[in-house]
Amino acid sequence: MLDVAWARTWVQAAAVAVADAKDELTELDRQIGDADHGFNMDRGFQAAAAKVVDAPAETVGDVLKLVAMTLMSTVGGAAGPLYGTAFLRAAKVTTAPELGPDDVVALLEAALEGVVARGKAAVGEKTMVDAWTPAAAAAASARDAGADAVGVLEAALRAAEEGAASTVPLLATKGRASYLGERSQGHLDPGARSTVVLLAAALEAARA
Amino acid sequence: MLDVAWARTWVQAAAVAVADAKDELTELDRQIGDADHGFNMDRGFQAAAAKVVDAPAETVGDVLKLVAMTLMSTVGGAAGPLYGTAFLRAAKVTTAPELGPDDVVALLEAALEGVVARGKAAVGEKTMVDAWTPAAAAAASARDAGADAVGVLEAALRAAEEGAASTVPLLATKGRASYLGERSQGHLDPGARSTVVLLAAALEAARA
Amino acid sequence: MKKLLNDPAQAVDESVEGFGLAHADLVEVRTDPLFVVRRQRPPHGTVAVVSGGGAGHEPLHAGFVGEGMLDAAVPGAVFTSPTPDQVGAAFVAADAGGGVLAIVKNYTGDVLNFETAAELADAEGVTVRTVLVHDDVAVEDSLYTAGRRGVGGTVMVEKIAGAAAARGDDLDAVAALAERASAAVRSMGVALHAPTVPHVGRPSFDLADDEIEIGIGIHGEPGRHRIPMASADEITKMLVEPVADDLGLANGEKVLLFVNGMGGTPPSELYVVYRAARRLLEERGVTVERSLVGSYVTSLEMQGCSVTVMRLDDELTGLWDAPVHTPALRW
Amino acid sequence: MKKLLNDPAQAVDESVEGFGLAHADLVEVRTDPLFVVRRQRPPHGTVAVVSGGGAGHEPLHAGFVGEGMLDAAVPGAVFTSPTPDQVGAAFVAADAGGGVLAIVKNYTGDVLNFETAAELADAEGVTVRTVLVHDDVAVEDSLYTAGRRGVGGTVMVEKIAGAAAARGDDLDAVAALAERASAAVRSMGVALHAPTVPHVGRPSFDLADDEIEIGIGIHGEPGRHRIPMASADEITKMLVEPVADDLGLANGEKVLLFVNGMGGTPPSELYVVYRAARRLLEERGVTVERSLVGSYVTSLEMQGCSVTVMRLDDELTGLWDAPVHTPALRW
Ligand SMILES: Nc1ncnc2c1ncn2[C@@H]1O[C@H](COP(=O)(O)OP(=O)(O)O)[C@@H](O)[C@H]1O
Ligand SMILES: Nc1ncnc2c1ncn2[C@@H]1O[C@H](COP(=O)(O)OP(=O)(O)O)[C@@H](O)[C@H]1O
Ligand SMILES: [Mg+2]
Ligand SMILES: [Mg+2]
Ligand SMILES: [Mg+2]
Ligand SMILES: [Mg+2]
Repeated sequence: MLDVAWARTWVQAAAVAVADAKDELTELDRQIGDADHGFNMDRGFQAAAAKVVDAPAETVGDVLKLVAMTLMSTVGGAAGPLYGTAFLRAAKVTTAPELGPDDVVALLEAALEGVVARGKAAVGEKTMVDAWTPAAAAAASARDAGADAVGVLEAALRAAEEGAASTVPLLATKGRASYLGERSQGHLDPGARSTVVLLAAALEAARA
Repeated sequence: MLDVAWARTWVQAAAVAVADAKDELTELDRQIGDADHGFNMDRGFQAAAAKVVDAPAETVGDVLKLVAMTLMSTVGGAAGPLYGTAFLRAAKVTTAPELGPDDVVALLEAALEGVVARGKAAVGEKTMVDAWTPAAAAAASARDAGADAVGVLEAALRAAEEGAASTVPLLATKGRASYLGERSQGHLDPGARSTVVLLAAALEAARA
Repeated sequence: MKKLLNDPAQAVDESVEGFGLAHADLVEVRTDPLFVVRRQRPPHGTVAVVSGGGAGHEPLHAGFVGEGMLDAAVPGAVFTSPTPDQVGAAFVAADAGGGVLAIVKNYTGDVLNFETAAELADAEGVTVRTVLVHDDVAVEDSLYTAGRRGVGGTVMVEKIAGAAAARGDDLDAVAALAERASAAVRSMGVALHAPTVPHVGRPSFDLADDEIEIGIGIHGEPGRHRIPMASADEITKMLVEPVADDLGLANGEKVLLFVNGMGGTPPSELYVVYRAARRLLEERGVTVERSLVGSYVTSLEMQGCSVTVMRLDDELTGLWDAPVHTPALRW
Repeated sequence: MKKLLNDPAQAVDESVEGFGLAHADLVEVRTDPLFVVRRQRPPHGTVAVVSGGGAGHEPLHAGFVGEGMLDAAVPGAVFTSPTPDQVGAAFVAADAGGGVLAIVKNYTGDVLNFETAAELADAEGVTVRTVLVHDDVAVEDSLYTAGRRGVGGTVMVEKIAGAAAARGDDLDAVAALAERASAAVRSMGVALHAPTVPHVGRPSFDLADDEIEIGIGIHGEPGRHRIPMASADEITKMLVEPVADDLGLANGEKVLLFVNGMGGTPPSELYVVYRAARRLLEERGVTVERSLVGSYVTSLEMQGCSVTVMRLDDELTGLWDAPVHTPALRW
């Protein structure tokens, strides 16, 4: 049941998953960026998890808003405002007591819109947009095909994983990796990878 | 024959020998000093050799004085004034057209006095004094025992070699190595080693 | 990795605290959120000049807080741009009623966080204008990049803006001069050895013992290409020529030449580079009218340097010469 | 070894040439023999303050040539004291009729070469008085050493002497104040990574990845002991305590605290050390009245730092505060 309890569990699971992925994300960022993505995300999600534990929240949206504000004030870098805006927009469309398939699609679409509104990247520029875009699209397809909320999340995660993998051959044209020109090719985008980690945590929380 | 031609040859031979020993001297100085002794000596003796080639000189003393002035203005560090003074003092006692056994002893004793006058080190302080002192003493003994000028030089060289070797276990109490305290033990003193190199060149020149 | 640090997670806070203690006559350090602000407030109505960015570039930016340069500086985590709440708080604290000029190095993170901060400050009635620094010619300025990075030229833009504010120019005028400085300045850098981010514990990129990296940024980002080690004169040529070409420097022009150390390079080497850079400029008929040599925009303990050239006109020269009294720059 | 150099044998000459070009408003570089002298001559009768030593410690000494500090500086080869002809020529050039105070770091080489130079200058009618700097508490000051080395405290002695000369004190008075500063100052340093002398091509001593060397000098001499890597707070304690103990600092005393970078250490780390040093002094009831943080007495690109403490009285504080205008120190 994707309710406020799920949202809280998601944040805790995300904090654990990001901590586990910290070195991996940092190493990816070391290759084509500035070696801080794992630390930025970890700092943000530890803070978010600590906040969410006993903050009052009635809806999924309340939790996501808290996450948004915390990420905004603790992450910094490019990822801070991008994920902050994503969670803020997602919070606005998740005010129902329990999220159905439509709500999950709306959450993902709003998050994607938030990332694009702030970062102005399109698909194929080797950013987290390459994970969020197929995730939102696959979620909509799954919903249309009759999947339940958890099934929609599953489809989104699978598509995000593929989307992240698709960034490897790409030449970066947004973010810090773009400074590398052709040398950015052959590497997984760290933000696309952290998107996968967050969606996997959402699914894990839904199954818990 | 230890005449002005010998003195010129000595300086050329010393320049070659110091160049060959440059890395060795620097490495010795790296271990208990500041890793410049080979470069300092090489800079000085290349300059001295260049000067001596066509400078007017009538006696051994004239050549040694030229060497003294050149070392003084090119070597720097501790070794510059020490060797500079040694050669200057030696120059004063080598005004004969050809050096006999007595003159060689006088040369070595004057050099030693010059080093001690400037550096105020006694035997056993792990400096070049530990090579010059036995060299001068052995020279005097050899002369007393009837050796010729070359024989006196030979004795001096052998004693200098032993004197240099004797510095290995010593604890330095003068110069830069003294900063190391007990860690100065177990290393050959670079200045004692360069003294041997210079005396070996003198003997080589005498035999050439 | 060996560094003079305690807990890496506390390194920025502790360093800024020490900085505040050492320069208490000039600056005040505020915490929660963290930023540095001038102790001596400028006269009411003066434009406040504020900058910031990831830590690890010291003395940039906090070292330039003081009379005639910055009114506040906002350090983020190492190589990570500060957050909007920090920046917003600095905007509000620095504002003296004349509005705020924000000088932002062109990185996605800095741009996004300062943008959000400007919205926060606006909500509190503080007007913020932003000028981007994007002087790094190593990055192609095209649709295919996030645009040129801001590097060494940031010092020039901050000095010019601060001098304009100190003489009483209004926000439009200060912003216009900062833009003019930004448009007149170009840089290019080289790394001999990459920096090590404390929490990462290994160098940001790997260079062989006989390789150097041309066109590096200041965040341990790898550069544009890697070449075998070369002489200082050769390396300087690889930095000066693209800078001079991009500026289109012509015979008879006057410039400011800034040779910047990356944190792990001693002054003696910077002066060897300065000598070479100056010769190359003079060969083009360009006169070096003002100079700055030192480690002002660092990348932790990276070994290497950058060369920055700013085209001068009388007004920019005058503003550069105007008095400045900060921990890192003073005349 | 990777350095921004051309021919290592020319590195000092080229670096000093670049320095002279960059600071032509303040200094003049003379060659054959090489030394640096103030461009603006002081009034006739003023005491000239001259220092020098091996290169590789920049900005020491040439960076302190200018108003209110040094009148001339003499660089030797890297880590090698300059020769008597160089030093003697600088004495003669700097003398303004008031005699010369020579500030000599206590190393056998410097002492011997300056001694000979003083004889040369004397022969030309220039009176030279010498003050030794021997502030390094890492070296036992006993019959069993060449005496303590001169390190970071040299900056303080040069500043105090220069200020005394600038206000018109005569040679005896300037020498007495320099002696007083020298007696009031102590230092101790640490290396995380040894420097590499250009013509040697490998580090001056070998440190494992988890080792540091306590009590190092500034010439790549190994230190007194080697310990496992520790935190900045712990390391700072190992530097501050012997310094404070040796000075015999008591509750209520006032000091100047100088945290010096060794060339390869970025400012961010120096401020972490400054913070720790200041806490340790305050715990003793000692007040830090003046501060200096930066890389002023370097050892090529050595990584590490030193802590210098000078006991202050009103006169020393006043002389420290007096105006100074040099390439590396200005207020
Ligand atoms: N314009 C953009 N739009 C979307 N995502 C972006 C953009 N720029 C960067 N990113 C994402 O941010 C990630 C880097 O985040 P992070 O390392 O935390 O910030 P920084 O680049 O400031 O160090 C990239 O891997 C990429 O996915
Ligand atoms: N007081 C002294 N008396 C005699 N010899 C000394 C004295 N101090 C140093 N030396 C000699 O000088 C040598 C070092 O010379 P060098 O490396 O050229 O100078 P520096 O120590 O200034 O770098 C030592 O190995 C030692 O033999
Ligand atoms: Mg990053
Ligand atoms: Mg030596
Ligand atoms: Mg970053
Ligand atoms: Mg030496």
